[in-house]
Amino acid sequence: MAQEYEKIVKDALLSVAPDLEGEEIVPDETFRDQFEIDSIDFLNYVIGLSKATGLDIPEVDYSELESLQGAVAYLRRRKASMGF
Amino acid sequence: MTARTITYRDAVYEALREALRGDERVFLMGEDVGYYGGAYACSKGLIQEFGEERIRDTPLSESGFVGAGIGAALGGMRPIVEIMTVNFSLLALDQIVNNAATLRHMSGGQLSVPLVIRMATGAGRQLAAQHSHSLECWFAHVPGIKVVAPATIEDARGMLSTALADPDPVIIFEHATLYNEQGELPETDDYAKDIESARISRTGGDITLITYGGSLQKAMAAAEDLAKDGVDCEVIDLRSLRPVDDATIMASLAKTHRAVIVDEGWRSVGLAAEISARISEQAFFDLDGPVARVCSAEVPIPYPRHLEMAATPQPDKIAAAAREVLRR
Amino acid sequence: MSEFRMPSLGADMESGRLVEWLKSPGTEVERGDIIAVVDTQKGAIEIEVFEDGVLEEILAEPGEEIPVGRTLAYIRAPGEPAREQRAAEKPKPESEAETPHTPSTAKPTPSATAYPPRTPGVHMTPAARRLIAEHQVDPSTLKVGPDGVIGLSEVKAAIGAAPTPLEARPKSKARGIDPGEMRRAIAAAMMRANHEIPHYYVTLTIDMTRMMNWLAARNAERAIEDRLLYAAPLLRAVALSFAKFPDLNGTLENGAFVPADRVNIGMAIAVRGCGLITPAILDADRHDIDTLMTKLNDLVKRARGGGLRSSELSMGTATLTNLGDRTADGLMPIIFPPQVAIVGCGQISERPWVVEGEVVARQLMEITFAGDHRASDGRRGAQFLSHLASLLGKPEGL
Amino acid sequence: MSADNEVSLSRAEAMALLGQMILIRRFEEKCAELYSTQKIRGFLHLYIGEEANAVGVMRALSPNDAVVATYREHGHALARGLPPGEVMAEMYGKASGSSRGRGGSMHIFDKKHRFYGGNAIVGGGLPLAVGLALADKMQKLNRVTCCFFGEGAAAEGEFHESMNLAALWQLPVLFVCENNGYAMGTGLSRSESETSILQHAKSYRIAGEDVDGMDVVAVRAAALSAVGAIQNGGGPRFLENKTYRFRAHSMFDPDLYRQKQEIAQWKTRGPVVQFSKWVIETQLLSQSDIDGLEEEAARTIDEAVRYAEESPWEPEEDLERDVYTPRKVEETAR
Repeated sequence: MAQEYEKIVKDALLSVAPDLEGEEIVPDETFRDQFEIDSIDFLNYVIGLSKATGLDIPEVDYSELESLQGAVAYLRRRKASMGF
Repeated sequence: MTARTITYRDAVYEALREALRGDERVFLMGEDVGYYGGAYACSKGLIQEFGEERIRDTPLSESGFVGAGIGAALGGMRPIVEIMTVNFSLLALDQIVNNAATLRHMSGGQLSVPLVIRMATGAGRQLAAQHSHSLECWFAHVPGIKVVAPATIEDARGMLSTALADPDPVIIFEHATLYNEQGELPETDDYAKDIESARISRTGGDITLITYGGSLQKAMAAAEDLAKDGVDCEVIDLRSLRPVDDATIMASLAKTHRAVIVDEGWRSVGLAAEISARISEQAFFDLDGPVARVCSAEVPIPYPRHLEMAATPQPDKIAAAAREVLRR
Repeated sequence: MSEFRMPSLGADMESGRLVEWLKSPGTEVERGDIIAVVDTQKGAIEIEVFEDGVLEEILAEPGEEIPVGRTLAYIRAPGEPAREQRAAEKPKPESEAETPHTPSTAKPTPSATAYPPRTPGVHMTPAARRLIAEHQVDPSTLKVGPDGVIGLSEVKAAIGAAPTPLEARPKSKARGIDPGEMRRAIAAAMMRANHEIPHYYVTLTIDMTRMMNWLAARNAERAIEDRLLYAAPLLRAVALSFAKFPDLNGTLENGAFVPADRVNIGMAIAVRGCGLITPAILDADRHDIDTLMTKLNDLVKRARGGGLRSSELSMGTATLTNLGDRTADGLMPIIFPPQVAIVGCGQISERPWVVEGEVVARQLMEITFAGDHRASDGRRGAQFLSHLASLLGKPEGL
Repeated sequence: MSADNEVSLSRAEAMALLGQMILIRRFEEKCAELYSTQKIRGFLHLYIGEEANAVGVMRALSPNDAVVATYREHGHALARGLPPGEVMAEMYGKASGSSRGRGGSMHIFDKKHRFYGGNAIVGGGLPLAVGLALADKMQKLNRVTCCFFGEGAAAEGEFHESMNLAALWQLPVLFVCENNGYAMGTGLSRSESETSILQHAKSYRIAGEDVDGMDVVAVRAAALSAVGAIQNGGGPRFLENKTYRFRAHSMFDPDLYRQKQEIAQWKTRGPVVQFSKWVIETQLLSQSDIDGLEEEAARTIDEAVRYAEESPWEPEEDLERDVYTPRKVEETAR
């Protein structure tokens, strides 16, 4: 199941920054530190996650989605609370 | 608005007739303009209407009767002198350059020469070198005279009255191949046309074709040909060869960045060279390529048709030059 | 049987009107006889026949306008039997009669502008040089055309402007922009601007707390794709301020300030790995915040995808550069020539701030206004910032 | 053609005079036909009716004398001995024409025959003739330059300037004015205050005489005496040959300015008609001689047309050849 969430996060990120194709992502480091993602990119990334998972993600949760590890953990938690 | 289909020759005739009826001081003078009706039949019927006094056949004395025309203008008349073709004007160059163009300035502004000279010009009828010259640039070089080239029916009809109203000498060049051309002349009560500005005959954005007189239709044909492969030409009809309407030219260059000048005169020291120099002075930073010139080959125009065509600007050469400037 | 055709009677005669026949069918004719009269522009001309025989049949009627070369009548040679039945005669096409067997001029004409080859090396056209300067493109980064020339098409390809219909669409890279090229182009432009423009700087720290709370409340009621970033209201406030200060919104052209009649705000957008490009949002003062958000989003995508329009790149009247959150507090921006002003915003961060005499934590943003001293002075820049601050202070008013 | 003309004419001379006039007449008639079928283009000015002048004067000139003519110069070229085939090819514009096809009907040149061409500018040839004669005088070459022109030229400044120079410097030039009464569409009385062109010449102290331009024997006699006078250093001479063109000024001229009877009346005194009658009356020649000359002329002209038809066009690549003399002098291949 973790792989599935990881793919969703990577896909959302690539849709915003296609040039990151094939880049190594350090799981516990924020995307902004690794890849110069700015606020507009981040917003579109979050929108991508929301569309892919059907979850509505409030602004206050944004900070949890800033790294691969954090985002996967968040998705697993939200899905679990929905009885998946 | 109604319009009539008439020939270029009819337009010239109507302009002459209107001028003669409108002002007693106006009279027409030249070789065979009277009983013969004009070498190109532009004044046929005028002598029957206005009589020998105002439609004056002259002996073959170009220097003589052009000089006399200048004198009559000084004396208060408004002569229209017809030199059969620019080829014979060489015999009257002294009178035109040293008298007509110079008297006002040289007399400290006292004397005025309100004279109009009309001449046929250009090649295209296999008349060989001595009868096929295009020497408009010789006259456009001289300060003190205005030089115009009516390329359309409207201009052939409308330029004469403006020229006659001008206190200074005006030379009107009518390309010999245009007389038979037919076209629409919109009905109006005032046909007068300005004689100092150029006209955009075709708007376009990719390249500007600049030309005048007998070459206008060739440039338009080249533009149609180029349109087939997506090149959108702007065609400028200079109409006035002195003064030159720089503003219209430079505005077009600012848009298209590329220019081809079509001039039936010879390339060296010609009118196209003058226009090209003005463009490099005023629109240099707009240029995306050298200004091209399509002129007559540097040869006396030969008699055989295929050599005359080879020697003079043609639509295919204009299109080829445009493609070169467009780097395509 | 020989055909008698409308003769060419002059160098520019294309046709003639038959006035009358002077011989009737069946009568004898001799070489040199006048057979008919034709009217031309010059008047009526008698036309002669050039062989002996009998005028067999007349094809044209008086009054008809007949092109040169068309058959008018048949002449039966003496002693030739009369033809009972005559095949329908197709009139000979004029063109063939008009220019008998002159050689075709199909040979390729020598190049109309045949000049000796250019001096070797790369040649850049004047129009190309001007576009490069306007868009701060580094010339050394440009690709040279196959003919050794860098022209408008080459420059337009490099700055990603919509190519004019003429140029073949340039082979687009993944994102259409060569990062190395852009880096060098920006460096060259910045160097020139910094060197030539006498900058002055004024800074102001602005309390953005009310703005951020207002945004959070808005976003809470909105679906995720409609949520706003503070960049949108910030852009609107900056645009409205430039509208209020026309002497700061325009360009410097050969030493004289020319005020712009529109407010087009150039947005500094980072293109990963390449650096900054500043396409403008046109008439930014006339759009509401939601529209500006959509335009911003679209602009960022196109800037990175190489799809910017040349108008966007050349029509900016002033520029806004926003570092964004978790970056730095403040910056000293460089003006983009030929503009005369730029607004630089640092990150929004929580810092101590005095409100009604007490020190409290507030979300603060440091804004720096850089102006061209040839067009305005520090005092004017400071007035601009205080007006901007008042707008940002009342987000609901934007 | 006064009957008591005691000039004795050899049979050979009569054959030559009549033969050339007939050749020119038929050649010009053929040209009119070829023009109507567009084989000949541009302008075409025919010499029909004026043949006696070229034929008569040329008899008095020697091969190394020079001839300058006008755009109505086909007859002069043929009378001067230029090959009919080359003249016709030039009318077609073919590369084998007298001027490589570049000049056409109005510009026939042939250096071998010192035929310095037609000239389309009225009066344009006169100063050239004066110059050729000046060169002969300065190089002490006993040669004559003969300059043909129409009475229309007398209105041009170049006519008066040339007359004066020739007289002032006593140059060996024979001026032959072919006065056919009309300068293009304008009759002489409407273009000249003094309609006697000889009178103009006399005002420059140039000796000369009026000649009946329809009488080839009279023209020949006047030319012989004028050339003789020039050759023994008598300075320039002037002949005003009263003549008439039976055709319009050029092919595209409705000829409305001349009365039909006037034309008909002159035709009765046509040079060919008149001389033919005289040689028969004086039994110098027989009708079969005349028929023979007609057949020979017809053969020559058919041959000339065939030569012109089969001659090549000048290739476009040669367009700019001969604008300047080539650096290394190589014979420009005919």
